[in-house]
Amino acid sequence: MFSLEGITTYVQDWLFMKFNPTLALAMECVIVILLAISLFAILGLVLVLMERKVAAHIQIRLGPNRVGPGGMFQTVADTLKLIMKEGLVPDMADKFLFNLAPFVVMMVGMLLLAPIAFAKNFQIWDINIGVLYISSVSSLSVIGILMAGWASNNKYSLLGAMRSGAQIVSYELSAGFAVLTIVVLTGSLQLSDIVNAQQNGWWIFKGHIPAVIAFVLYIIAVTAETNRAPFDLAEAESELTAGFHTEYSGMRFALFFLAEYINIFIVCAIGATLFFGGWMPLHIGNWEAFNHIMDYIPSSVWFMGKTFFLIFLIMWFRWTFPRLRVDQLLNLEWKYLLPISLFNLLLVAVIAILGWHF
Amino acid sequence: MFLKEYISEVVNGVSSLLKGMRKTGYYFAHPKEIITEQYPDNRATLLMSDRFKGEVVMPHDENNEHACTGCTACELACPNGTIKVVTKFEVSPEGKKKKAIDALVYRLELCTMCNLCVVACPSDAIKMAPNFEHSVFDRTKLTKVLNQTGSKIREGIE
Amino acid sequence: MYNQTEIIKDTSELGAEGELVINMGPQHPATHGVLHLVVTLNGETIKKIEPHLGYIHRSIEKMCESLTYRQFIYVTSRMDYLSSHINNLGCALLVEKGMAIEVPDRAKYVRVILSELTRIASHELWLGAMAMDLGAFTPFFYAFREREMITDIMEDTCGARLTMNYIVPGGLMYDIHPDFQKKVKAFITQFKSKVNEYEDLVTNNVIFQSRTKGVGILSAEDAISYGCTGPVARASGVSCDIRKIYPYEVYDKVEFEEVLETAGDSFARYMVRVKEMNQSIRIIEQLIDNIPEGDFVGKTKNVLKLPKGEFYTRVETARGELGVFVVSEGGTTPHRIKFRSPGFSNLSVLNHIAAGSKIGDLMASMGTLDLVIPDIDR
Amino acid sequence: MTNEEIKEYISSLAPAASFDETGEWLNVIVEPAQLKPTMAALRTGKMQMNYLFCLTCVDFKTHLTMVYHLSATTHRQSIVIKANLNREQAVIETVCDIWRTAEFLEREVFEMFGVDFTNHPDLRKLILEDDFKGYPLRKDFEDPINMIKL
Repeated sequence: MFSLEGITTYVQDWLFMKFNPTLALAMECVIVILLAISLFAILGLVLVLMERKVAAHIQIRLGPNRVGPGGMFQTVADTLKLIMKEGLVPDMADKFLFNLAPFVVMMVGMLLLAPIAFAKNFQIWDINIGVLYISSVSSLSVIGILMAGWASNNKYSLLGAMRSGAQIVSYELSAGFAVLTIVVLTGSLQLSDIVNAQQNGWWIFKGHIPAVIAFVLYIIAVTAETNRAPFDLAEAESELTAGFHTEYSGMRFALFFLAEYINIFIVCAIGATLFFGGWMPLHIGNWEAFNHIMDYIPSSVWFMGKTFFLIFLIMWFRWTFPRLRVDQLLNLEWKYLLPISLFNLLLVAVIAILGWHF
Repeated sequence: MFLKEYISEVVNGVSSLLKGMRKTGYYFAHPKEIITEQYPDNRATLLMSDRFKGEVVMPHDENNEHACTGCTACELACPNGTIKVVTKFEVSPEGKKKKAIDALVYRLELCTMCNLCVVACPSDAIKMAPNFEHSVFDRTKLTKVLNQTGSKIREGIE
Repeated sequence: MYNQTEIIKDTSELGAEGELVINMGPQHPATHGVLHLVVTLNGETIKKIEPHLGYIHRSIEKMCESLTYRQFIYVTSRMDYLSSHINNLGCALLVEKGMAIEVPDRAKYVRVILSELTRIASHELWLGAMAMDLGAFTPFFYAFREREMITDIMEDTCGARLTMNYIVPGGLMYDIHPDFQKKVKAFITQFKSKVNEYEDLVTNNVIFQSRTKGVGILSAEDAISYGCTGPVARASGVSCDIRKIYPYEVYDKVEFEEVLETAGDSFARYMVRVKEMNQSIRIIEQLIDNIPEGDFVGKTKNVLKLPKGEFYTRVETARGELGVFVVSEGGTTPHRIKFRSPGFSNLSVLNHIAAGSKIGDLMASMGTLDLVIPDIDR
Repeated sequence: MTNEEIKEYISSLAPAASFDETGEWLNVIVEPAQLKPTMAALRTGKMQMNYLFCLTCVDFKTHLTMVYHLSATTHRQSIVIKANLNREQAVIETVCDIWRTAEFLEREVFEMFGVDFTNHPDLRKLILEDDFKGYPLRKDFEDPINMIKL
């Protein structure tokens, strides 16, 4: 059966056969880095195009349709434009921080790629504290945004960055609690364990009510964490023109833009892993025939399908809802999401102890 | 009850959001509702209303004749000085002197398409045409002479 | 490098300790044009808003002093470009009143139908733009789909989509298009079937409601004192519909309700406009089948001369009361003309209703004031 | 109230006022010094004129005339108050503490006609740039660059 698993083992065997172990490991690292960077580039292009197409169809428009068949190369053209644009640095800005900020945001995205299982046995680093690693690293991106807002020497940027700081710090909590419910159900922080625990059914089905509530909370929280509408206060267009990246142009702006989409991809990939079984095909109890048919679909397709479904969901939110106000945003977290997720965690703990889940 | 209110608030809020998502989801799933007009491509089938006020033109018939007597009513009616009528005296074969237009200069860049000149014209010599693609590379090209070269006034129009 | 104190000579512009002065506009996504607001902030809270106008001031009042009574009507289309037809109507009414010109019934009916269509088109655009101010992009396109049908009707009959100039003193410039009634009826059917979309997407949306309810509250006394008119004042419970109080054309023959709300907040202003669209549909439905046959323009002299004196007319535009005040010396051009534009008075209330609220509330308050900048600047 | 009653009432407020009934509404011409008390009495007295719907100035070449259109939301009766000002030294007291809408309208008249409103809280240019010279809506205003004579 075609699978990414075969390719990785083949490459690894070949490298270890030809070279000594240290060199082989170094070469593997280079390959992984190259793959990660190219995945970034491709994901950026695909997701931006997807966003524009989804937005267009929701808004009864056609969307980009000039460059290439069906507008396929529109984002490539946009990228070329952004690369060729002059990157302006405002006068009296803190040049070092100003230049550093987009890279900080970008690096956080790259670090988060490590524990994600893209397919069966296709994972960069199966760390045993995977979930903890994800929640700790993902909150680093706020530093990049604060840096950008402060260094720009622009009042709009500063306001946007401050909003973003308050927002990410608060929503980190309920995202963490939503993830914890799955950890409670699985009993492990390792992502491969979590995926394997969903062999005979995904958590969203097996964990029934608390898992569904956790999933809803998780989607809301990560939408806020990635600064997407209806929580896009950090770059609220009608209020702060472009928020923290008002002063950025050219390639630096492109990095922020790319990082936004990479972050969406990562949070959706994690959501898919936790609630929808990652690369695990859809298995229903003891329907052997059905399960076998599902197994024939490659695990990478399952993973990507689930992730893109969640991405679509988040895009759907963006093009439907108005934006919240800054105090309502914090109200929503502290008065609604946090109590509900605490209660949900209690519920899930009871269920896990009594073994009420399937 | 506080808890009851709290729960109903959450449920109502979420259901109102879902209603909105159902609407946008409907449009996403029904590409037939798309209303985009692909303008430069659909030029051939683009329907402009026949009354659309795009520019002032002077219709000429097949004998290269127009109906303008050079009375300057349009020039007086124009609020912006868009139209300038340059008249000359034509000598008819019988030796009678007759006023006629030399040039009806129309400056498109000043025109606001208010249609007052067309209403003012006593002999219906000018009218509005539905052409709206006016962009040119040189501003001087926007100053047009509406009567064609060698044209003359149609017989019987005073 | 130069230091900051050299650039900013007048430090009073910087605001006091703990204050942040930001210039919102003249190019800003939410000001819908070239409005310049100097906003003094304390964190996220607004302390003071000071509008600076004039970025699109064309001195229409001065221009009109050199235009004849036939010509000056077209300029008014450029004031409040979203209700240009109603502006034109106001000016034509003034000339007709001053010279006692008889207007045929057919022209009156068509003028009113087109006025109401203009009002719906203006409110549709406002609805989309206001939702966009609050961060919802999609309703804009749905609203524009219906608005497009109106502009098509306008294009067929008036020959222009925005700056119509279809009205001349004494009637209409030319007769209505043969398809006019059919198209208007098609629009009414379409509008009625789609109006529930706004309710799903905007009105009932919990985020939208929490963004607008209790935001930018304007009391009835303040609304009158600030000279607010139109939906802004009606949302505070001030009855000020010129169509009801001083009926012009055939508004006294049709049945419609003056929409009044009492809350005076942004949501009330929103609801007034949405309900007003339905009332406009009601007016059109009553008139569209009953357009009398006959002339479309009354008899007028070739050269219009207003007698010496002062004249004032008012019409209800989509934004409120438009007053046209003309001082005539008896010539062919006005001696002095003053447009009492609804937007100017509605803007003056902005500091009053938005001070003390958050930046996000400013968008809701400003959006529901429905500002059209050329109308304010003239 | 009939016009006669209004005349009587205003005469009691401002004895020097003259009246003109040729137009649509009753025109009252008061002395500039008398304007403020008259207006205040019209707002708070038995007339209850709470709605100032138009405030402007007219340049009659010999003098400037301030025109105030007043109405009430209760009885809907409108009157016009006028005050003639000297062109060289146009000074009048503000009414923006009576009707808030006057604040912006008076700022507009200030820059367009050069009328100085005493006691106005914030009399600055609203529409024109700060260093603009001249009063554009006065009849003798000339701007050879931006004004095109046809």
